[in-house]
Amino acid sequence: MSVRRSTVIFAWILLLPALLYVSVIVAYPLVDTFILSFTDASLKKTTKWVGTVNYDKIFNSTFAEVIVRTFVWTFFSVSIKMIIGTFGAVMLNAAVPGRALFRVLTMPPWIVPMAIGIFMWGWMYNGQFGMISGVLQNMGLVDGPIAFLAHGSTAFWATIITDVWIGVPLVTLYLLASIQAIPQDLYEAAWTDGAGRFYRFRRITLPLLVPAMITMSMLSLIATFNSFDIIWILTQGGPNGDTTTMIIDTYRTAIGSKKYGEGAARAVVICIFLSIFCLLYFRVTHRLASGESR
Amino acid sequence: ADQEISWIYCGDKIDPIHEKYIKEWEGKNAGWKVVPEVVGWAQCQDKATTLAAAGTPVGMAYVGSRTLKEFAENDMIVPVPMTEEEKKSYYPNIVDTVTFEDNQWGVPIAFSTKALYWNKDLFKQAGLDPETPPKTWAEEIAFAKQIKEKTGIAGYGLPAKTFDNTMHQFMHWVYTNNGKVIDGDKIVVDSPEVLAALQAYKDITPYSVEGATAYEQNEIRAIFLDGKAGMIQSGSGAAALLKDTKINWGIAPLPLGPSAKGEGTLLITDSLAIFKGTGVEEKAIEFAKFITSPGPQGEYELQGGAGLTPLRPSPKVDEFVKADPSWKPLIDGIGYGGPEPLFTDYKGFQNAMIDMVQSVVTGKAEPVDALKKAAGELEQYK
Amino acid sequence: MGQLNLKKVQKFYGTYEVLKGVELEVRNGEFVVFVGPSGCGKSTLLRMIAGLDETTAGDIVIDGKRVNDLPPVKRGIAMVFQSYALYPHMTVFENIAFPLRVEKMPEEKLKAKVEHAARILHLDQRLQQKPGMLSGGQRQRVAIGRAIVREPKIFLFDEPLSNLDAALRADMRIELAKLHQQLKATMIYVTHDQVEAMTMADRIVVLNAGEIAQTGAPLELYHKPANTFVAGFIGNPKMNFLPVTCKSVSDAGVEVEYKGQTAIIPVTPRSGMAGATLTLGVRPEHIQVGSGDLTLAVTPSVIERLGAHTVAYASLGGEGENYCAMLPGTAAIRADEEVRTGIRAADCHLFDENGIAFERRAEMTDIDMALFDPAAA
Amino acid sequence: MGQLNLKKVQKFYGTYEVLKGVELEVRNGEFVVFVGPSGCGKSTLLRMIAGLDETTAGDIVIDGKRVNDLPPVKRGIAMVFQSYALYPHMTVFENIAFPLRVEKMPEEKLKAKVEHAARILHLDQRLQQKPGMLSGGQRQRVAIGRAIVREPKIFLFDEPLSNLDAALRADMRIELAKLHQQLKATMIYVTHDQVEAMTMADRIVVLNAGEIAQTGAPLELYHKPANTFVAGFIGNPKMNFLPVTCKSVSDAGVEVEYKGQTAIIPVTPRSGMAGATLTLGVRPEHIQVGSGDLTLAVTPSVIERLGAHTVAYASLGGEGENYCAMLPGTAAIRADEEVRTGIRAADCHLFDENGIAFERRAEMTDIDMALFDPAAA
Amino acid sequence: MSQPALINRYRWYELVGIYAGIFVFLSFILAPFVEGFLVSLKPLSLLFSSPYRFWPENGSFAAYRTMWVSVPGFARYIFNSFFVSIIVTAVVLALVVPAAYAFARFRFRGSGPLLAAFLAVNMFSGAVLLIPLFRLMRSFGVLNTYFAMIVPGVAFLIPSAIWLLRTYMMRIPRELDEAAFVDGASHFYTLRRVILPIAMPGITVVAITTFIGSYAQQFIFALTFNSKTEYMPLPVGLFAYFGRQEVVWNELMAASFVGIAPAVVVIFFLQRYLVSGLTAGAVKQ
Ligand SMILES: Nc1ncnc2c1ncn2[C@@H]1O[C@H](COP(=O)(O)OP(=O)(O)OP(=O)(O)O)[C@@H](O)[C@H]1O
Ligand SMILES: Nc1ncnc2c1ncn2[C@@H]1O[C@H](COP(=O)(O)OP(=O)(O)OP(=O)(O)O)[C@@H](O)[C@H]1O
Ligand SMILES: [Mg+2]
Ligand SMILES: [Mg+2]
Repeated sequence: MSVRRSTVIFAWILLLPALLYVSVIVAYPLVDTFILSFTDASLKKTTKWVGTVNYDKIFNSTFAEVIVRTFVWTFFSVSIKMIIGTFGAVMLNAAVPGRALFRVLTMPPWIVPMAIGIFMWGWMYNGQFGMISGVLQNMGLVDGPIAFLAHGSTAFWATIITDVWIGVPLVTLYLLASIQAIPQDLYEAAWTDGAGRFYRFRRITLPLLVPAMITMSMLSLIATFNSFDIIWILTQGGPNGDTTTMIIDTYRTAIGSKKYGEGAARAVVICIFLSIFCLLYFRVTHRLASGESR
Repeated sequence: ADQEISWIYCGDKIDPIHEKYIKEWEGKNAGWKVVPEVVGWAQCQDKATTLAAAGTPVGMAYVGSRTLKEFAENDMIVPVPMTEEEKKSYYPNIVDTVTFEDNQWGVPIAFSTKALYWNKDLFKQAGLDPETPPKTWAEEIAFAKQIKEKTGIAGYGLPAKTFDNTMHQFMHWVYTNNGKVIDGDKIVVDSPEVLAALQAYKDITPYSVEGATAYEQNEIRAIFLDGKAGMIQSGSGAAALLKDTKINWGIAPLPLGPSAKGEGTLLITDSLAIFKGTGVEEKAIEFAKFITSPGPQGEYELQGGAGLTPLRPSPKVDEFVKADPSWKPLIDGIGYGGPEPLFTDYKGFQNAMIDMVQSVVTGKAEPVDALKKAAGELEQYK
Repeated sequence: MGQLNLKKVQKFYGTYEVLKGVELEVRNGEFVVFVGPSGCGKSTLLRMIAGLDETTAGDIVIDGKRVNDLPPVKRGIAMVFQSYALYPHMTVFENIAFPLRVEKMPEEKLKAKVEHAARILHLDQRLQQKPGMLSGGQRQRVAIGRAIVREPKIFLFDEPLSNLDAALRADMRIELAKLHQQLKATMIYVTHDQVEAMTMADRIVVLNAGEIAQTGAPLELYHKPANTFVAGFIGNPKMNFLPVTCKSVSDAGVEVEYKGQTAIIPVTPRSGMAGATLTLGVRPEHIQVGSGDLTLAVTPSVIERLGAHTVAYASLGGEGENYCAMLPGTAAIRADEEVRTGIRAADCHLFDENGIAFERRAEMTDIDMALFDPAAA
Repeated sequence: MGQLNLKKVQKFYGTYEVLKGVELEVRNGEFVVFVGPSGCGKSTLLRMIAGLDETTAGDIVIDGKRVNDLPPVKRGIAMVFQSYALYPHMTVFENIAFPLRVEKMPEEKLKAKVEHAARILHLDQRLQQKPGMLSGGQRQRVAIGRAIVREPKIFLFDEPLSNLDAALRADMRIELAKLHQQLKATMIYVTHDQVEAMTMADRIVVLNAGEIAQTGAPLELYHKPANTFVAGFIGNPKMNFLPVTCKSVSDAGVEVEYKGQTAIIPVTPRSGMAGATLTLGVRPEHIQVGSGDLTLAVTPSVIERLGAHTVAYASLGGEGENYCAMLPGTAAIRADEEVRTGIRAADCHLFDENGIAFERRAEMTDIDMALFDPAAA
Repeated sequence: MSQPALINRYRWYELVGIYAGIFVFLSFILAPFVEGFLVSLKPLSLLFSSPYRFWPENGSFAAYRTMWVSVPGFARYIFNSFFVSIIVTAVVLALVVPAAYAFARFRFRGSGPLLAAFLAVNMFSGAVLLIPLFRLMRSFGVLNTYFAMIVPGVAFLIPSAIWLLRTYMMRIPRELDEAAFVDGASHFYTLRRVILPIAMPGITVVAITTFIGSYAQQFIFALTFNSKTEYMPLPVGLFAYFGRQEVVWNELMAASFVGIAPAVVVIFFLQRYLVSGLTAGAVKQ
């Protein structure tokens, strides 16, 4: 007993600094936010307890639209990140000359301050002076300039692509590392049986990458759901609110309109959504991971 | 130790003229220090608000005058009453931009108006008289159409990005048609005058730069500078930049709508707001008035290129306009100009206006419906 | 057909020569085992035959065709990996079916084949399980199943049993032997387990530092090792080596002297040997208690009683040479008590200064020569 | 001192009872080996003795003191792990010195101790290397060195040799035995290798499903297994079991019938056995070619020729019972050719319906009884 | 170097395919940088000109010179970023290493939910918590100091660092701890002398990711909690190139490239570590 208890005590001692730190710096504001969500806090000096009024307001008609849009946006962003990340990881895994350099070249989007990366994309999307529109025009593929951020549908995808771009390096690196952890003998066995490169990828690499992809997509899901800067800098949620996600809406309410109470309620809703999502995810992960250990 | 007046100063660095006058004031007021904190334009207003909301207000901050009502109603700033004499020193209507419930809540420090710029080369190419700018919306739309059809280049630059400026640009149209958004406490936006403006937006969009909703004013201006737009409405800054290009350009008062009573423009001012609860309010007011007094202010705003319109008439301004006639339309509009509407939740107001404009520009809604919808929304922000 | 020819096969890693010109011919249907100390190049050679590693020089010929540049599948080989290399995400069925899926075999035919293989390997009940749920032996069989369905000409095994525990290993050994009889395919098998090599092989190839030390039927290597390396490597416990002096050479054999005793070892003599220092080899299991043609009194320091037999370890003189005897049953000897041990001259092996064996003669009649015929074993 | 007492030691993982009340007494200086099938709880028991796993019920007593709640170091034990658990970032010296550093032993004394241990283990030349550069056997010795310097009362080993290859394993076995003689400390050793158990143990503890099946000296287990489990577990190849019928019981032993033949097995008889179905056990190494007290004609399906002996596998009748004989040398038998094999009644074991052995009598005189005395072995 | 194994030998069309794939992939990754770089080369007056020309006329590196003049504090911003990031990394490691070890090794009541709770921290974005955080920072009295950026920065980098390091530590064989335990080492001694050195590659990876997270992405906290120009980090400093009328785009881009150069250099030398450390297999002895 005593050995066991001293172990548990030691574990808590190890955890305590990080735990204390996070509770003070994050948990406290979290609780504060939670309490705030039941008040009419704003710039006013006095705040009143208003019960669930803020929550009632959330579920008006436009917010439902925002929720749906957020899910769609997140879904596409995470999926595309996974697809491009997997593609990149597979390409960078190939034993070809120069791959060390290629790997380094994958990382800049991750290293550059996010705002700068987004500005660069803003340039790219610019209809008059940007690279994409310019190149398309020069190649004669389109007649006039296309302002990608001007139209609801293109802006929606443009913000997604920028989000993908920022998230892809980490996904790629993680998946690359996971690919390299797949035992070489599986490939040799498949090759011996005549499986070609693509077949090996489809039947071995891909399925064995699934657990890593799940982990990564979950981490990426949380980040994407809360992705703020990209949309804010590129479109501020426009045009016509076509890129307004929950976090943008929350920011507008809380920081823009200074309705701290309402904003806090929205933040709490986001957290609840994410928690449900993560729980589901853990379930799925668990099922997929079982019975596959070698 | 010295008592400090903290000042959130928007921009990349302190203007040397301000620096100079801060020194001067500090010299005259022993024991006082003005501590400016430079914050980028994009974040500076939010920062002042956050600090105040969190309970550590700054002494003074550079804010858009449209926020003053919100601050005042929330008891965050102190009034800065002006004497009649002070009021008179400004161009007409300017004091209105900081006035609410018969009190002044800030000291104007920056001012901008807009005028119409046109590209004479494009006019010529399109078979228009390069020396005749449009005087009415109808002409403006017709010219834009002709340019677009004849040259393939956009006739007009309409900015409609999700950005405060989109609301401003639209307000210019409202004010050149004798419209109003709010009258006292009444939302009067759903009027024929405003509807006409919105309809004009809809009409000119096909001849405007593709993707209006992607651009704010500086981006549209850049397109104009590149010769890729026939007309834009812009402030004084454009003139300064145009001088460096090969473009033949002209500047004229903003074209008028059918119900116009005279030239008009939106008067946008930025003010120094004095925050409540710092203990140095008195001295801050004193400093704010000093730094915006005719001397320092005159020096500051007439540097040219900064895009500022002078706040007060003065012989120096007249001289200046004489030397550079392109200033004339910018100053002439002041007389019939209107202030930015003051709302308790001006961001909410701004977003509603932007939504309205965008839904018309993108063809998502008819002007009538968009206007109705906006009018309804605005009720909750006043 | 599954006939394999290795012609002067060489392998370099950088400048390091792992295989130094290996020459080998494997008949169709033969079961050949590669043995040798760790790092001698067994796996490398096998992987070269498979086509997994490149051949630096020399030819690999299968059924008369040079296959150096062909990928594994075109060589008609199948390989069973030491780690099994089962696909953890696929069921047993899919694992076995994998090579057939690659060939795009029609579903029905595929199913029949997989089920046939599963029956042979007693895996019928496991087809829907994943490898993670199987025991070591079952996994092993799945790996073999995957090799079987391809109906390759040549099976390659790299230490397939080394991950299993002793009991399972014994069972699998027998199953593999049966499988070989059933399929009659050529099999090449790498192991460092003596028992596996002796029991399964038609022919054993002993590799030493990248070279073939000897090739032969198991008992041929046991009874007639070509050199000290093979003599020491085959047999457990290891053969005892005694330094002897050659006294004379006659038709009867070579007369050697060890610590004053002489004995005539019945090997084909060579001339000019008198006076040379030779090495006498005798297997521990050929040492008896009592006297023999050579009699050694030793004091065992360690006695290992295994029930079925007793192993005694002693040191011979100061030279640090170890001497080991394996006596049947529960021999009445004790540690630290001197015992007289006898060696029959007929059981002895004799090697020259270079470690090359003299051809043994005397005991040839002892052994049923038919046993050398692998087909009969 | 290193005297260990296990009193009704139990271990539950959740509701699963891994150890079911183990009772054991280990004398100071004794070398005890735990054997048993995989999953029977050997490692668990060892880890409980070490203090790494908690004891659910019962007492662990070392030198008269209950140690259940003491951490390992206070129990005076040292443990050598199967994986060696060497610290990869430390030199051999630091690895061995680790326990002394923990005690904050003065540098000089520490150095002397480590070097002494290194000398014993022939690691003097390796002290500045890191474990990654060592061979398996050397790593093993470092792990032992780390255990030695602490001078524990009891050494615990969990399958320390299982990662080594056969030759190294044989060497290390002998070295460990010597070490035991040198240190005279109590050693408890877990293995599933028969040879290790038989050769190293003063006493073997056979565990089966969390219970002790039998405790005894190696040869005692070999010659007098208490039940079919131990009989089948000890000895390789496994003992053959034949179903027989008890005909009669007399002073000479029990008369049994197997397929018409009868034989009197010299065991202490029990009454009321007549007519019962018993199990006759005979070890493969006790079967001869020719006839015996019982003679069986069998057709071997597989013959394994290992040089030193030949193992034949046959099936007895349709019951699917396997029959295995280990014949000395190169026996003249062939697969698929019938051969007569004889069994001596004196070599036989007899078990009742519950698998409990009858006490063997006849062969007691055969074995040097002194060998049972572990001190003499 | 030896030749690639046969299985990795590519036919010419496969090579073409791979390089084409890498090209497409890297084009996507690098295109914005190309755009940004071209912008940095163009004189401000030519920035906005059509038709689109890939290679700028009159391109020059002038912006790389003038950027230091127009924002004199820029070198200081880079230094601040480095300084803050190094401290943040150090503090994160100091907190995370023990915590990750506890999560990796010990099962105790509440360890699962606690781990989830740590992860949940990332579910709230910092922007939403700004005001309560501000009050907190004020009550600590750390506003307008380096700590104003360090303190919240650390908190939001802890969760993912714990997650990564825990995964790594779970691969260290448990016997190493047990062996030390048997030898009488205290838990703390074991952590310090055994686990820490072995986990070094994993710790390095966490250090790198934390450093980058802090170096490049800390914007909002710096902006809100610090008012002193001399403490501003790089991302905020970059906004100094935003004037009221004009964004000095060419200098902004030039400054961005200059600003990330130190981090790129660091990454370049550590990339091998990064890839292998992320899932490095069991510790080899
Ligand atoms: N990729 C490689 N690069 C360099 N040397 C190698 C490589 N692969 C193997 N070797 C070397 O080649 C030699 C033969 O290796 P191989 O794996 O064939 O030995 P082995 O006989 O299979 O040994 P074991 O019984 O331990 O499996 C070894 O010395 C090894 O170090
Ligand atoms: N942490 C655990 N939780 C639940 N069951 C366990 C745990 N550890 C061991 N067991 C179970 O206890 C039993 C005994 O395990 P133990 O490791 O002692 O076996 P063993 O005799 O050492 O086997 P082996 O020879 O394979 O090492 C096994 O059935 C195992 O599944
Ligand atoms: Mg090998
Ligand atoms: Mg075990």
